[in-house]
Amino acid sequence: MRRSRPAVLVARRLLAVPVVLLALSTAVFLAMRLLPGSPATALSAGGGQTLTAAELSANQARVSQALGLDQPILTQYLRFLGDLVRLDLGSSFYGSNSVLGLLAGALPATIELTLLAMAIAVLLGVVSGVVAALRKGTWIDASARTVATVSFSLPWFALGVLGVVVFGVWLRWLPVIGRLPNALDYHPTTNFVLLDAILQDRPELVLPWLRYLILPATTLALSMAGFITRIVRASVLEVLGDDFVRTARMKGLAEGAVVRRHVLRNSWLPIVTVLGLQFGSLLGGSVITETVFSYPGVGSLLVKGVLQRDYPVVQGAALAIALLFTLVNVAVDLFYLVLDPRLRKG
Amino acid sequence: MTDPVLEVRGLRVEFDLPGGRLPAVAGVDLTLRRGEILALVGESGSGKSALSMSLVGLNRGPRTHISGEVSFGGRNLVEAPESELRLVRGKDITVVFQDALAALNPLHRAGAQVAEMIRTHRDVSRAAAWDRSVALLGEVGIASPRENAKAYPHQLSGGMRQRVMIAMGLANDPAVLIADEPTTALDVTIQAQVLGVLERLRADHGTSIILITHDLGVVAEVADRVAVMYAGAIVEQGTREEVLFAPQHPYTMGLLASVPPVDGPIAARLPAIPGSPLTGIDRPAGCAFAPRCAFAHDACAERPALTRRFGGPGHLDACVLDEPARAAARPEGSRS
Amino acid sequence: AAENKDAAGQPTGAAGGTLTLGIDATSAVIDPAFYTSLGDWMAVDCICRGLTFISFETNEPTPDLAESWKVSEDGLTYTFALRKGVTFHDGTTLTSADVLASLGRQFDPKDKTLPKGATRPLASLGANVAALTAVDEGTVKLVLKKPDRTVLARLSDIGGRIISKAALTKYGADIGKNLVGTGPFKYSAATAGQSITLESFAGFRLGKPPIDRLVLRQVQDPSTIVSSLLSGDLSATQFTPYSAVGQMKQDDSVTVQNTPLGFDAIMMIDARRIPEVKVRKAINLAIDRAAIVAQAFFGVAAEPVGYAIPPSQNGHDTALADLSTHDVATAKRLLQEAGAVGREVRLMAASDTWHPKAAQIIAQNLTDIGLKVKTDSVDPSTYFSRLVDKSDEFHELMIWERNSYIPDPDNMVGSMANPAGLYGSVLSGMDTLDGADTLAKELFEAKNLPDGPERTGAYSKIQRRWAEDYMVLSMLAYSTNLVVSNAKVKGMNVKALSNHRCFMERAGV
Amino acid sequence: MSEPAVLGRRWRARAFARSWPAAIPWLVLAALVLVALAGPLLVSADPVRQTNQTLLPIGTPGHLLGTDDLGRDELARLVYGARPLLSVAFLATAVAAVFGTGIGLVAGFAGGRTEGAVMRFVDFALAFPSILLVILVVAAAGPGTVSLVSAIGVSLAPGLARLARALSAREAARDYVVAARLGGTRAPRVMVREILPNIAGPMLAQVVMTLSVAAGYAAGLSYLGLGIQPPTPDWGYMVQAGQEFLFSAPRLVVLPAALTLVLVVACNFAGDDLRDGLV
Amino acid sequence: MTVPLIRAEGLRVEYPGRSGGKVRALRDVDLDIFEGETLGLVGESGCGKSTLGRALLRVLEPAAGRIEFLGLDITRLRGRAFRRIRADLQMVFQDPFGSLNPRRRVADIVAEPLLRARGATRAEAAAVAGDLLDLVGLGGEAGLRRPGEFSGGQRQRIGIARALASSPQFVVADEPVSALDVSIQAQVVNLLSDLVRDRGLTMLFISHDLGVVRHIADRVAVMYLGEIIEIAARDDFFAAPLHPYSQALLSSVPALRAGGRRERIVLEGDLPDPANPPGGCLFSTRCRDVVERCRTSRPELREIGPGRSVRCHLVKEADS
Ligand SMILES: Nc1ncnc2c1ncn2[C@@H]1O[C@H](COP(=O)(O)OP(=O)(O)OP(=O)(O)O)[C@@H](O)[C@H]1O
Ligand SMILES: Nc1ncnc2c1ncn2[C@@H]1O[C@H](COP(=O)(O)OP(=O)(O)OP(=O)(O)O)[C@@H](O)[C@H]1O
Ligand SMILES: [Mg+2]
Ligand SMILES: [Mg+2]
Repeated sequence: MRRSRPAVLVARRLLAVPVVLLALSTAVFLAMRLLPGSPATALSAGGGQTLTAAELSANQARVSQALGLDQPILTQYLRFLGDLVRLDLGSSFYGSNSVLGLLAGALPATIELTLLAMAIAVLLGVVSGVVAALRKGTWIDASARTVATVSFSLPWFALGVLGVVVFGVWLRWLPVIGRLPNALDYHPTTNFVLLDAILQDRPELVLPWLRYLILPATTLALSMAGFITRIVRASVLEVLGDDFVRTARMKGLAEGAVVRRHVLRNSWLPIVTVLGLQFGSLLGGSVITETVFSYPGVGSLLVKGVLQRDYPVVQGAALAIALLFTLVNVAVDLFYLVLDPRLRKG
Repeated sequence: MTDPVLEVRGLRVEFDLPGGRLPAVAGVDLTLRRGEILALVGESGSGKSALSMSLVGLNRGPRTHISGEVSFGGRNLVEAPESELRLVRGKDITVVFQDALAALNPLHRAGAQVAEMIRTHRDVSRAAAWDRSVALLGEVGIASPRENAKAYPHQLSGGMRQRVMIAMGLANDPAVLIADEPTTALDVTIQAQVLGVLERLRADHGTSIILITHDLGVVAEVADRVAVMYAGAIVEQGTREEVLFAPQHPYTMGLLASVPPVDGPIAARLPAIPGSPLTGIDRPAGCAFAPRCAFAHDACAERPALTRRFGGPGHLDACVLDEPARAAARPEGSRS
Repeated sequence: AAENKDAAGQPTGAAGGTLTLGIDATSAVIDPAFYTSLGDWMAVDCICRGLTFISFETNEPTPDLAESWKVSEDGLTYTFALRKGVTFHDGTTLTSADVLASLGRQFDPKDKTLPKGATRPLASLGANVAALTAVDEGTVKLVLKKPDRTVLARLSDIGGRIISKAALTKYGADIGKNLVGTGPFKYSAATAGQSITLESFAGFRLGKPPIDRLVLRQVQDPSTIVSSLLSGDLSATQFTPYSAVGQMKQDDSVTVQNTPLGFDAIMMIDARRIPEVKVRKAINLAIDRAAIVAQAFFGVAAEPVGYAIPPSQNGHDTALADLSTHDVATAKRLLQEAGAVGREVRLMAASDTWHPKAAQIIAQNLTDIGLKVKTDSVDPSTYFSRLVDKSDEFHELMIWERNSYIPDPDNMVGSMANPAGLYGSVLSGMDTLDGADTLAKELFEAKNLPDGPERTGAYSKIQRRWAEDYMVLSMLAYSTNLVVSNAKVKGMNVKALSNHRCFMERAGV
Repeated sequence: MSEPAVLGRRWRARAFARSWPAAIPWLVLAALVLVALAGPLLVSADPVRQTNQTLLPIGTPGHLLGTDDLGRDELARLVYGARPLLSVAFLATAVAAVFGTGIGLVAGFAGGRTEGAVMRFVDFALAFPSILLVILVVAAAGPGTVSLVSAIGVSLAPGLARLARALSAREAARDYVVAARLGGTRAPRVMVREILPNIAGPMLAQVVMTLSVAAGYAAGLSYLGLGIQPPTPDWGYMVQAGQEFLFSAPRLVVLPAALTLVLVVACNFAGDDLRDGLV
Repeated sequence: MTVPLIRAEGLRVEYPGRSGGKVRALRDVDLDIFEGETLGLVGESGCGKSTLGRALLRVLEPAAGRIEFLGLDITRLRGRAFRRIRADLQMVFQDPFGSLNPRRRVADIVAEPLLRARGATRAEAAAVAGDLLDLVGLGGEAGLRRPGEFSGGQRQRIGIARALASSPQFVVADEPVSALDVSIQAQVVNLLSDLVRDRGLTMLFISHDLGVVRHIADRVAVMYLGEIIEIAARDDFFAAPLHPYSQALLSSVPALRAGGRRERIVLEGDLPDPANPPGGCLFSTRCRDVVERCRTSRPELREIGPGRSVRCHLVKEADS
């Protein structure tokens, strides 16, 4: 791999963000408009009214006009871009909720979910990956690898449904829908519950929040953990074969110190890259998981938007997901700088 | 200069490979004396590294079988448990590896890597260890050691990295320094610098050095004694003068002859040893060099011991040829 | 259960607590003039009440905000006397101005309080309104152009709900986020895609509801609905998948409510694509409705013995049972006569709830009589658009349903048999068939007859002609939205809930 | 996608399935493919024929695995249901392999601007949860084998392109490629004859893993109702349809779900095995 | 003198640098290589030897300068015309492992240039390949095997056979023996020098190893930081190198000589970073004899005797 200077690297990454987002929103814009079914039709017929055909088409025409859907696609697209430049994501066709407002509510929920999932996955994955690598060739290694491969293959929908049935219905240990119990009367400030618990001095929020979060987060985390196990194992094995590990042993360091000081820290580099990339698949998984758990994040916003043909919401949610992903990867690049002096200006 | 620091008897190192067991070191006897530079020469795969790593158990593992005796300070290191060996490694016996860029941890500062070596074996403060490591870097000839101690390995040049490795090797004033091809990756101009450092060390600290190399020129420059390895065994051993300028073994002779010099007469053709070195699992029962030796005969079917034959008192070889045959084997270009 | 009807209010359930209902979706915009989801309209139900009220426990419009009304001889003028001393959630008192503002915005497409894209469900009534005036503070007069006996019923529907004029003035088109009515619950908070939270209103006309809080929570995945009912995360929902009925019945922690069969499961046949009435009849005769009831609805349904009017409504007439029989032999014969054996027919259905299963059964039935069937299952949001697109390639046989939002035969037959209506023209192309136009006149007359045998007879006549002459609508079953509630929940109006109406003023947890 | 593990070394396949545990996934895959190809010859029951003998339990004579809610033979449905999933997964993987390898090969070989542009695009494609785009595309184009295969295939191609680019850039820097150019071999031939065989091993391992992702997507899409249309049996759709009977007849979910899982897991283990076989 | 077989004029090669800038690896090199001679090219690692070799063969596109082959400018030649010329220009590589495609049979590897560049038929190519493999001492049946089954020295022979397949006139041998064992090096050096002599080849022989260069080369060129700093006939050079760097280089070579050790000129410091070279004479940072002028003005490569050029301000005085 060719290495560039870090500042250049990060700058290039950041400069690419708008390009990526533009391309993405164009793709989503087009895909949405290619979908059969029009939001105007759904809105026009709303609520099981007794309509004549003439009334329906009149409604359709009026609604289309109100939503700007009667314009040619190019005009719609240019207007969409113009709004985008002004950071105006428009508002939902269904009611005039501003998309930014919807995202402000949903994004923190998704970030909480994915971060916790990531944390669980990293913990499980790193521990089992390191142990498997250090015990390479033993039954511990073999079983860790098998479990990892199986868990890595589990489809999210199956896992989610299973979790709901087992923990929510059979055992009744955990709540299965939503984000917080209604009785708590939560009025978000930042919509990050943990942060709000501190800001609003409401420690009683934390436990219920965790109880609601743990099942969807674990669902997401499990398949990711399998993946991380594999990566970590491979990475640690690779580092274990590196010459400087032999140097560390030559120094007379105890094995524990060798692993801690030399192996693990060096193994992080490839792991972190992969984690950044995997965050994308985690976001994809959150779309499904949020739907299964009726969890109010960007994923369920997006799915609902697609189902209702609510173009502005879909575009906004897709942008948010892509932005989140890109930023995480920029963060990974920055993290790299911290971790790897070879990338710093030398 | 005569008391032995390290004595190796019947050392065997074998690796389990998919096809069987590879005898990388097939029964080696060797003595390292105080303050001497002993050069271990041989071609790639002849077992030089395997031999030296096994001295301090650095290549121990489930697929490695080490047997024989390495006596150091009254103990047999081959049998010593890992916990005991750890105390020897880095303190009494240290190793300088060939590829310094790979052998240094890319994420740690040069000075910190030297300091870690110190703190592993001595109870000193972080700051003291750092100061000492700066001093050591100065000692091995790194310019402005205070700044360069803060550099990461990738920021140093090849020669400087190799010196960091050497400084690390010296950190605890070891009795034995094993330098595994410390200059092979370096240019001749830089190689000259590093060899200078090694020589000075020996002079200043009285460290015994095992210098592993396949460059006979390097041997000629710095070694006191030389052991020539072929296919896991030592085929000739003696002082530098004896081995380089009065070689007894046909392999040593061939090797010496095949190196074109930078001065003296130019041969029309280089005298070459036919065939190629043994590296596989299958080894002949007798002399390993016999298949390439123009003078091999029936007696070579048995493995010759390494003993004194026609050389000086300490000049040993493992060849059954008689004196005239050896004389005939000596190629024209050979300097004697 | 003994249910409290006392206006003074002795709640039967324990006081306090939160009731959580599962809903299909919410966009957090709660406005009678703007349809976004069934769930949002359930919130309108709770917040706003209209001049009249139909509880679905009976089908008669009863006085609500109008204490009484007078209808003129010619059936054109309705004079409503408003109830006195009814307070809105914002503290204002109900007057005729509120009524004029609330209904007026539905009639006038240019009204400033309408959100973008509002469809005004009362608009079609508005087309028939000559004048809406306030006689005085407490009296409102509505003058129609043509008589319409269903006005009282339609005013009880969502579109007719009364909003505080003060609030309308204050919030304008944002009223959907600040709805103020006179209902038992007042708006508290709503988050799009998540939930709507309502607080009980102490000043409710019939007394403070027993529960403190009503939460309408969006739950979309069928298996999540089932599991959250079982886990108690949901108190009740009418969106329970039919397939869960057996399991729910076995579980003591939940109650499967026995609700009236109020919706029609139907299959529209496009006469433009299948022009021979014999073929359309053969298709109708081929359908094994018993299998659909058992396998698509898991028994939560009945065979459609009264054609399009379900048993829960006035006008249900079992004499029409022969219009929905299963007769394979005749079907085959008709097909043969029409020379249509082996013809390919296309069938489409939405991909949710009972639709795909019914489609598979019908496909099998039609195969059995000698047709070749191609099916397409379509995601629900696309489905409606394809239904109203008469050029769609699968626009031959379409599985669909109709809920009785207003329990009047006009709401079912009146809308579906009207050749100019959506069903009659766009969906089935019945308007292209000879003599169909006269159905409109017959429907108008039947609509304006007083309830009773005569009206029933009129509707039966219309339906027989509709089915026998045209057969563009094949009835599949009567069913209901399956209401399941937590065993602790008492006092809900489950009949209303099964029709997506949400009257929770007597519910307790 | 643990590129690091593959990238570091040069590959030589020591063959695959070198031990009996390693042979299991291959046997399983072979068995599944066999069932998909020849299964219909083995079962006599009609997988779409509805009867009124609904929800018969496992072990009923004549219906080894019972019947489903519409009285159709479950064994027959499972056997026939293998084909849509496998064919979509295999075809989509083939599409992804051809495009991904092709694009990556050219990018890695050409280097410079071409490479930069291609990789920018690939990064962009990877920057978005692909399952979502697949859902959008399939929803827009309508379900069907062609749209499924192309949507899944195209969405999986970038991942393979990345690996192919990295591998081929590494190979392109090797001297044998320079030698081929010096010998007058033209670029396309160099790519196909010199580089491709040298990246084929790691690519193949990744392709087998990709097969598992494709199978997961295909099953997921038909689970969402965007796959093969009923009544044609299909495992993903069977899971979704059977979910209604999770409590009363769990086999209707468990059997197709387990088979899907077995397929996906087998692909992953097989890919692992291939990768381990590279030296 | 006659027209050189290969002439480079002002040849410049730049690589993309780490921070977006350019690293100049070849600084306007002028070089003539005459028919039938072997030119040895020496210098420290990273000084640009391989770059020069590859640029001459147009494996690398130069940023400036021109390359002539028998007087014909081939710098911008493309397509069919270039492919024909290319067959005359071949290379032997350093890495015996990376330079042979492990997936192809040896016979195919050797035959490929004949098929592609010379348009031979399969049969012809196969015959020639067999002969070549014989010639390099492997035997024709070796063609049926793949490179993985050969040792390093044997592979290098295959590489040589391939380079000779298209009967080139000019061969660049880029450190062809440095990856080989000492005892094998001699075999390969012998093979190469025999072939060059027998076939009248012209060769650019790149090496670190001054001993090998002395053995095989007719003339020697020394590079430093992308420049040629000295060119001389072999015997002149080894008898008395003129450039201070050449002197240090030669004296650093550890020699197998009995008795005491040689006087070494130990150079301080390392090769400067090509991305920011020093001003003036590029060697001025490490030169023992440096004077003020060296730091400010850059010396030219001056012809100071027949066939002998040096790039140093001080040489005139030092020489005579
Ligand atoms: N860990 C190991 N596992 C298996 N085989 C090994 C291992 N280490 C070394 N060998 C083999 O043992 C033999 C001797 O290797 P060794 O590294 O000692 O050679 P060397 O003389 O140091 O060669 P070089 O000059 O290339 O460093 C070689 O054939 C090598 O392939
Ligand atoms: N592909 C490349 N990209 C960037 N820089 C390069 C590249 N190849 C070589 N360089 C740089 O160009 C300079 C000259 O390299 P070159 O390989 O020609 O040196 P060399 O004399 O052949 O060295 P060696 O003796 O190590 O083979 C070096 O500084 C090197 O780092
Ligand atoms: Mg070694
Ligand atoms: Mg080079």
